[in-house]
Amino acid sequence: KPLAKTCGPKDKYVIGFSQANFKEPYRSHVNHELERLVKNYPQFKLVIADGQASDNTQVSQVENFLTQQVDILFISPFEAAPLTPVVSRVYKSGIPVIELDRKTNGDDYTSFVGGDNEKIAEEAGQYAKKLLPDGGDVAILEGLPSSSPAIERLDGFKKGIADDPKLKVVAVQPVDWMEDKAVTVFSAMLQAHPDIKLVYTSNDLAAAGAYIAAKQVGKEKDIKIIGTDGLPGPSGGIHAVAEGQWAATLVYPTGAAEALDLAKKILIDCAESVPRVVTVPTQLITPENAKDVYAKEKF
Amino acid sequence: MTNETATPSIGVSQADARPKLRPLDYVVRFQSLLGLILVIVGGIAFSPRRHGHILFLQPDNIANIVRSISETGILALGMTFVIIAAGIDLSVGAVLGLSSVLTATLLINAGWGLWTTLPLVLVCATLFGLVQGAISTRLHVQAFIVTLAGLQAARGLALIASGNVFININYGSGPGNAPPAFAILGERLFYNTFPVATLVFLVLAVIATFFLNHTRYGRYVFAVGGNERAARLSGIPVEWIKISVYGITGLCSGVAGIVHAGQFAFGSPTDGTGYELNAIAAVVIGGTDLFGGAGTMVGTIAGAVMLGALANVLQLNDVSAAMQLLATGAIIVAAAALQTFVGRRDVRSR
Amino acid sequence: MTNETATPSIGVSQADARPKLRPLDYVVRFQSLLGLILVIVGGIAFSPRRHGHILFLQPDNIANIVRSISETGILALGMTFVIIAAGIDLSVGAVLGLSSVLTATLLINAGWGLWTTLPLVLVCATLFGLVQGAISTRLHVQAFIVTLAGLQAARGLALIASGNVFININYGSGPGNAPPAFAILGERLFYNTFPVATLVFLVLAVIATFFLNHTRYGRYVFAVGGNERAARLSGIPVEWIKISVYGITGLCSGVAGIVHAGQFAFGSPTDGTGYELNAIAAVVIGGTDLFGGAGTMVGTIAGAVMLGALANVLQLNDVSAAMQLLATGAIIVAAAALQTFVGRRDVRSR
Amino acid sequence: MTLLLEMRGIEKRFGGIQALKGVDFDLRAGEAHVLLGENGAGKSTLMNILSGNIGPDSGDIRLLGASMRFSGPAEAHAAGIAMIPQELDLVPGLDIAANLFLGSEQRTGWGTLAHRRMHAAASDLLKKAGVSLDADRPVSSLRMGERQLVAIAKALSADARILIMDEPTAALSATEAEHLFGTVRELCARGVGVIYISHRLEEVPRVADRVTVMRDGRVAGEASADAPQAELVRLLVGRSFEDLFPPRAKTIGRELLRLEHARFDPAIERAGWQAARDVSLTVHEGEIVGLAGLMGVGRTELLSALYGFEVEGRWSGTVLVGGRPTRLGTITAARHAGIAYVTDDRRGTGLVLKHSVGENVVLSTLRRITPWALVAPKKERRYVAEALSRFDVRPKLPEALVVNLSGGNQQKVVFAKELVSEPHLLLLDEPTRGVDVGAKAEIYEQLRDLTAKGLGVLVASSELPELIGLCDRIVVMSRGRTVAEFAAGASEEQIRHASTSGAEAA
Ligand SMILES: Nc1ncnc2c1ncn2[C@@H]1O[C@H](COP(=O)(O)OP(=O)(O)OP(=O)(O)O)[C@@H](O)[C@H]1O
Ligand SMILES: Nc1ncnc2c1ncn2[C@@H]1O[C@H](COP(=O)(O)OP(=O)(O)OP(=O)(O)O)[C@@H](O)[C@H]1O
Ligand SMILES: [Mg+2]
Ligand SMILES: [Mg+2]
Repeated sequence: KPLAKTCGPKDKYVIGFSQANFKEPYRSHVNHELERLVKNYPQFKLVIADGQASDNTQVSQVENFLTQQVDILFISPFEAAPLTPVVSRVYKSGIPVIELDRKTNGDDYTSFVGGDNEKIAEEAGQYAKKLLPDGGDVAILEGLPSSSPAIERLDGFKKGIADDPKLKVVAVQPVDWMEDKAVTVFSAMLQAHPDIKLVYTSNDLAAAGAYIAAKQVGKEKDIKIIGTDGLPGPSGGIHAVAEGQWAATLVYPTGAAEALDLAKKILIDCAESVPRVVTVPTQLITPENAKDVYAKEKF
Repeated sequence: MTNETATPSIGVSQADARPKLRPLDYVVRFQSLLGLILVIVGGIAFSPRRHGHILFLQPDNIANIVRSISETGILALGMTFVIIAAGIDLSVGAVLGLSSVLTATLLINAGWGLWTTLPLVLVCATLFGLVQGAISTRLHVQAFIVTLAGLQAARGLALIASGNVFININYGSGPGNAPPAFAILGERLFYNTFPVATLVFLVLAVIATFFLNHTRYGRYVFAVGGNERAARLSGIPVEWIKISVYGITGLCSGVAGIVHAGQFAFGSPTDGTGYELNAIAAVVIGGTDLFGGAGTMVGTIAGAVMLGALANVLQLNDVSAAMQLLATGAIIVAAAALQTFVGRRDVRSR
Repeated sequence: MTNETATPSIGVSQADARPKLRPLDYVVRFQSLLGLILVIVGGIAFSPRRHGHILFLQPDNIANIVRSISETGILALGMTFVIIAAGIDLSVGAVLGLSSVLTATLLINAGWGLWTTLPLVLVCATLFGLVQGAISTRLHVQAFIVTLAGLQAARGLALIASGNVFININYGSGPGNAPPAFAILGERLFYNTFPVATLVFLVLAVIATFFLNHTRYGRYVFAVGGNERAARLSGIPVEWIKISVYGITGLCSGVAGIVHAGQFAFGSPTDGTGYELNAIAAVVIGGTDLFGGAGTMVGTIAGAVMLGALANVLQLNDVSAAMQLLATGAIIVAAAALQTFVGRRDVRSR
Repeated sequence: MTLLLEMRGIEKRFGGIQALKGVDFDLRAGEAHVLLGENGAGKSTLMNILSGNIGPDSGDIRLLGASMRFSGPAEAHAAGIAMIPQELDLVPGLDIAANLFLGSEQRTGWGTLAHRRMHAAASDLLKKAGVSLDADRPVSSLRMGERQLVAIAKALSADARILIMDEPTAALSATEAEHLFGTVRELCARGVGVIYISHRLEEVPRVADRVTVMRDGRVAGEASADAPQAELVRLLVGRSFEDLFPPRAKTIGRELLRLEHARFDPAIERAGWQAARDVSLTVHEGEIVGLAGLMGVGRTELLSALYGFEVEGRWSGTVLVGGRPTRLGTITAARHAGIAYVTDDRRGTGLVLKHSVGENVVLSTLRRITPWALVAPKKERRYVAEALSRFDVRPKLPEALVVNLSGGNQQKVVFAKELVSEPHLLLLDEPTRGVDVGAKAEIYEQLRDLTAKGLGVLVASSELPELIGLCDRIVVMSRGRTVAEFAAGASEEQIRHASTSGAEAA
C-alpha cells in the first residue's frame, strides 16, 4: 500500500517544512534550494516554518502542521531528541516524514536525507594534514558549544588529524557560528599564538570572520583557512575559496533536490517504499576545483 | 466633637459625590485580558477551516497552544513578583537551561532517582536566584547587571555540568536510564487532551496568584515596589523582600527547567535561550509596570497565553516568517495600546 | 533686610563646610571608570607574555579590542539618552541588522552609490526609532513592549529587504559591486594601528557627550527622566524629548549597521542579534540608572570598552567557553559593585 | 507625670551638614509637646532618629528610663513609637485600607490576609480621623489633603505610646485641623505622649502643653503653651518682626485674568475629580487674589485646569487673559500667556528630587539661559546663585540634592524655579505648606515686590489667616463653583461661614 494516505496526480499537495532556524546561512540556503527547486513541481505548495533555534517553538510548529494536515512533513530538527516524540506522532498519523540534515531518534520517519557532520569534519582533518605536510599550530573555531553539529564537527576534525602528531591544536574557542565573534576571537588567538598555520572553522561564516581577522594583521596569505558548509553564491564559501581567500571548504549538502524527489515519488507516484536513508555525498572544495564548481552551482 | 466630624465629612463627601466609576473600574480590572480577547477573536475570525471545523479551536490545537507557553508561562509567574518589586531578572532562561541540564545529568549520568534529583535541582535554582538577589540588594548593584551576569554564569555552569554536550534522557531501568515516570511531563491527560506541562503551569499560576493577592508577602512586594521608603517606614523587611523575589524566579526557573527536560527528554546548556524576553514580555503585556508597584498575576497569565495564541494563529495561516515577525510586532503593540487606553484614568499613577 | 542676610550666612557657613568633600566628589565623578581600570589592571596582570612583551598591551591587540566594541559602543551611546530619559530600546540590534541589510541591498542589488545609500539608510533607521518613540509616548505603551515589537518588525523588514539571503558586498566597479571606498570601514588608519570603525565610534562619542552635557536638549533629557511631571509643569516639551531619544537610538543603530556592513563586507537579516543586551549592559555598567534621570556618557564608553577588554583577556588566555561565561559574569558584577560602593553617598538615589 | 522619653546630646551629620548639634529633648506621658523651628532646624531629623528611621551619630535615647538603640523603624514600632512623616509616605499603588495596615496586616486563621476585616477596620479608622472615604480607593487618586488624613489615620491605628506628628496639618484646612486637635487631646487624655511639629504658630495654644524651639540643629529655648506669638517668633528666627504680612498693593493695574461663569469639562472623568463648574473671578496686575474653601471643593483643579496641567479638557464661558479671549487648557498656551504654576505637591510635580538644587532652579528657564541651545555654565552659576540668595534657600549649595533639603527649603526652591521665569500671572496652590514663619515672611515679601512690579497672583490656600493677611480679595469656592467674594479685611468667621453654607446651598 502507498506510503501516503492520499496520493496520485492530485493538483495540490502541501509540503510543510519545519526548519530549525533561519539564523545560520546554511539553513537559509536550504530554504532557498527548496524554494527554487519546488518550482519544478507545480503540484507542490511549500510552507516553511522558522523554528527560531528553539525546541519548544519547533515542536509546536510541527504540531501545527499536524493540525493543518499537511500532505508531507519535511523537517530539520534543531535537536534530535526533543523533536522525536512529535515527529513520530506525525508519522504515526499517516503523514510521511522526510528528515533533512539530522535524524530524530528511533525510526518513526519515512526517510532521511543528509550528510554526515562527523565524516565531513574528518575529511577536513585529512585535508589539513595534506596542507601542512611538516605540521604546525592549528586553531579551531567551534560553533555553538553543546549543539550537536558543533560537537560532531569538532570531534570529526580532531579525529581527522589525530594520527599526525606534527599538527598541534593550540586553541579551540566557540564563536557560536557568528562572523563578528569569529573576528574578535581569532584576532585574540593570533595574538596569543602567532605561529598558527591553519584554522578549521565549523561553518563558512566563522571562516569569513577568521579571514578578516588574519587580514587585519596582514597574515591572510600565511594562514590556511578551512571552512564548512561550502555555500554557493557570491557570499558563499565556494566563492571565497575560488578567490583564494580560504584553503578549502567542505560542501555540506542540502539534499533539497533529493528530498523533493522523494516527495514526488511518495505523493504523486504513490510509491509504496522509498530508500530509508539518502546520504548525499559531501564535496571538498579546493582552489583547484572551486572555480568550476562555483560556475556550475546555480543560485 | 460630633459636629466637627460632621463638618469635614461635608468637604470630603464632596470629594466622593463625584460619579462612582465602579463599572468602568470593573472593565479596568480586566483590562489586561483585552489583548488576549482581541487575539482569540482574531484567531477565530482568521483561522483556516477544514470541513466546517475551525482549526484554531480544535482541542489538539488548543492543547498545542497551552503547551507551547507552559514554560515561559512558569517563568513569567516568578517574573511578576520581581517586576512588581521594581526589579528585573534576565537570568531565568539560563537558569532554566541549567536546571534541565542538572536534571538530565543527575538522572542519566549520576543515575539518581526522581525524589533525590528534582528537589536538589529546585534547591539549586532557588539558591541561584537568592544569591543574585542578595548581591543586587546588599551590594546595591542594579538587578539588570546582576542578573545579566547571572545569565552568563548559569550558562557556564550548565556547560560544566553537562561536559559541553547535550544529554538525552532515555527511559527504562538500569544505569543510564531515567525512571519512566518522568516521561509523564511530556504527555497529555484526560483522554490525551491536556498537556501535563500546562497542568504544572496552571497549578503554579494558582499558587502564585494566591501568594500575590492573599498573603502578607504579596502585599509587601507591592509596597516595596511602589514606595520603598514608605515600606521601610512601615517596618517592612524591605531587604528580605527584595532578595526573596529572586528566590521565587529561581524556583520557577527550576520547575520550568524540569518541565523542559521532561517534555523534550533532553537537557542542553543552550535550553531556554532568549526565554527571559518572552517571560518579561508576557508580564509587561499583562499590564505590570516595569517601574514596579503595580501589576496582576491574571494579566501575566493572559499575556503569556496571548503570545502563544498569536504565534499559533499566524502559523496556521501559513504566514511567511517575515510577515509573522511584522504581524507579531504590530499586534503586540495594538493589544498593549488597547489595554492602556482603557486603563488610563488616573494620570498620577503613571 | 540686612539682619536677615545675617541669618542665611549660617547656611553659607554650612556651605563652606561642604567643599572639603571635593576630593571624594572627584573620585566619585570618575567612579564609572573604576570597573574599566579594574579590568585593564587584571588584563595586564593575567595577560600571557611572549619574550617579555605583554600581549594584552600589544598595539594589535588593543586595536582588536577597540574594534570589537565599536558597534555595541555606538549603540550604547544612543541607548544612554534613552535610558537617562527613563526609557529602554530593545530594537537597536535588529535595526542594526536592518540597516546593514539595506546598505548591502542598495549598494549591490540596486547598484546605488554611497552618497545616496548611506543617507537613506540613516534616515530610515532614524524614522524607525521615531515611530517607536511616538507609539510609546502617544499611546502610552511601555517602551519595553514597543521596542520589543520593534525588534521583531525590524527583523521582519530585514528578511523582506534581503529576500532572506546573505548579501555579500564585493568591491569593484560595474553592477553588483560596491564602490571600493566603502571598504575603508573594515580597515585601519595610522600605519594600520587604528580601526576606522573605532574612529567612527569615537567621533560619535564626542558628539554624544557634547549633546548630553552641553546642550539644552541634554538637560531636558535628564529632567524628563528625573521627573516627567515636574518637567512637563516647567514647560519642557516632554513628549518631543521622549520621542526624539528613540530617534537618536535609531540613528545610532543606522550608523552601527553601516559600520557592520562595511566591516564584514556583508549584510544579513540576523546581524546584530543580541547586541541590544550588550549595549544596555555597557550603559548600566557605566553607572546610568535604569530608572532614569542620572547617567554619564563617559561611563557608557568606559562600560563598553570594559566589556571588550574583558572578553579579550579571557580569549588571550584560551579560557574554556564555560569558564569565559563564569568569569565574565563574576567580573561584571565585581566591577559594578566596586563602582556603586565608591559612588554610594546618597542611598536614596537607588 | 511619668517621663516617657529622654533624648540626650543627639548629634547627626549629613555629609558636610551638621543637622543636629547635640539636642536634648524629652516627653512626658499624656502631654502634647510642640516642636518648633525654622526650615532646616533639624526637627524631622530628630524625629527620624527617634522613630528609628535613621541612626544618630552620637547621643542616647531613653524610653521610660531604658536606653534604646533602634536599628530600624520596625523596632521603634515595637517600642510603641508611631510617626506621621512630613513627606507623606504612602504606597500609591495600594488602596487606602492596604496602606493603613501596611506592616501590621490582619490575617485569618489560615494566615491569609483578612481583606474584609481590614476593610471594615479601615473605614472605622478613617472615621476616627474624621474623614469618610471608601477604604478601597487607590491612594494614587487622593489629593494632598486626603493623603494627609490617611497618614494620620495610619499613625492612629498603631495606638502607640509616643505619637510623632511632623507637620500633620500642612495639607489640611481649618475644619480637618480642628478635628485633629480634638484627636490629639483625646490621645493625651489616654496618657499618650504626642510630639507635634508645625509651622502654624496659631495652632500652638490649641494643642501645646509645652513648646520647644529648635534653631540650626540646637535647642534654642523652651516656651510655655500660652506664650504670645511674637515671643515664639523671636525664639524661632532669632529676631522679632512686627508684621508677618507686608502692606497691601497701592496700585491695581490692568486686568490679567477674567473668568465669567467659566466651566471646564475634562476629557476623561477621573475618580474624585471636582471640575470647575461655574467660576467667576478676576485678577489684576499688582493684585493677590485668594481662593478659599473646604477641602475638595476643586481649587487645585481650577488652578491645574487654568494651567492645563495633567487635565485634557475644554473651557467654556468667558475666559479672558489680558482682556483678550484665550483658549487656555494647555501648558504651552498658559506659559505663552505668561502664566506660571506652583502646585501643592512639591515632591510629585514641583521638583526633580534626584537632581541638584541648581538643576531644579533653572528647569523652567533653561530656554532663557541657554543661548544657541547651549548651556553656559558661568551664566548659569551666576543665575542660580542669585536665585538661591534671593529666596534664601538653605544650605546655599547649588550642588546639594533637593531630596536632602528640608521640606521648607524644597518649597523655596520651587518658588525660585517658577518666579525667575518672571511670569505675569502666578497660580499658587498651598504656597507656604511646611514653610517656617521667617521664610513665609520672605515669600510674602517676594510676592509683594513682584506684584509691585506688575505680577498678578491667584493663590489657593487652606490657611485662612494667610489668605486674610496676604490677599487683596478672597474668592470662596464650593463644589467647583465660586460662591462668594470678600474684599480685604473680611473675618475668618465670614469666610468659613460662606464656605460651609455655600457647600450646603450648592
Ligand atoms: N538625607 C540627608 N542628607 C543630607 N542632608 C540632609 C538629609 N536630611 C536632612 N538634611 C539636612 O539636615 C538639615 C535638617 O533637615 P530637617 O529636615 O531635619 O529640617 P526640618 O527642621 O525638618 O525643616 P522643615 O521644617 O523644613 O521640615 C537640613 O539642612 C537638611 O538639608
Ligand atoms: N490628580 C488627581 N487625581 C484624582 N483626583 C484628584 C486629583 N487631584 C484632585 N483630585 C480630587 O479632586 C478633589 C478636589 O481636591 P483638590 O485638592 O483639588 O481641592 P482643593 O479645594 O484644592 O482641596 P485642597 O484643600 O486639598 O487643595 C479631591 O476630592 C481630590 O480627590
Ligand atoms: Mg521637617
Ligand atoms: Mg488643593
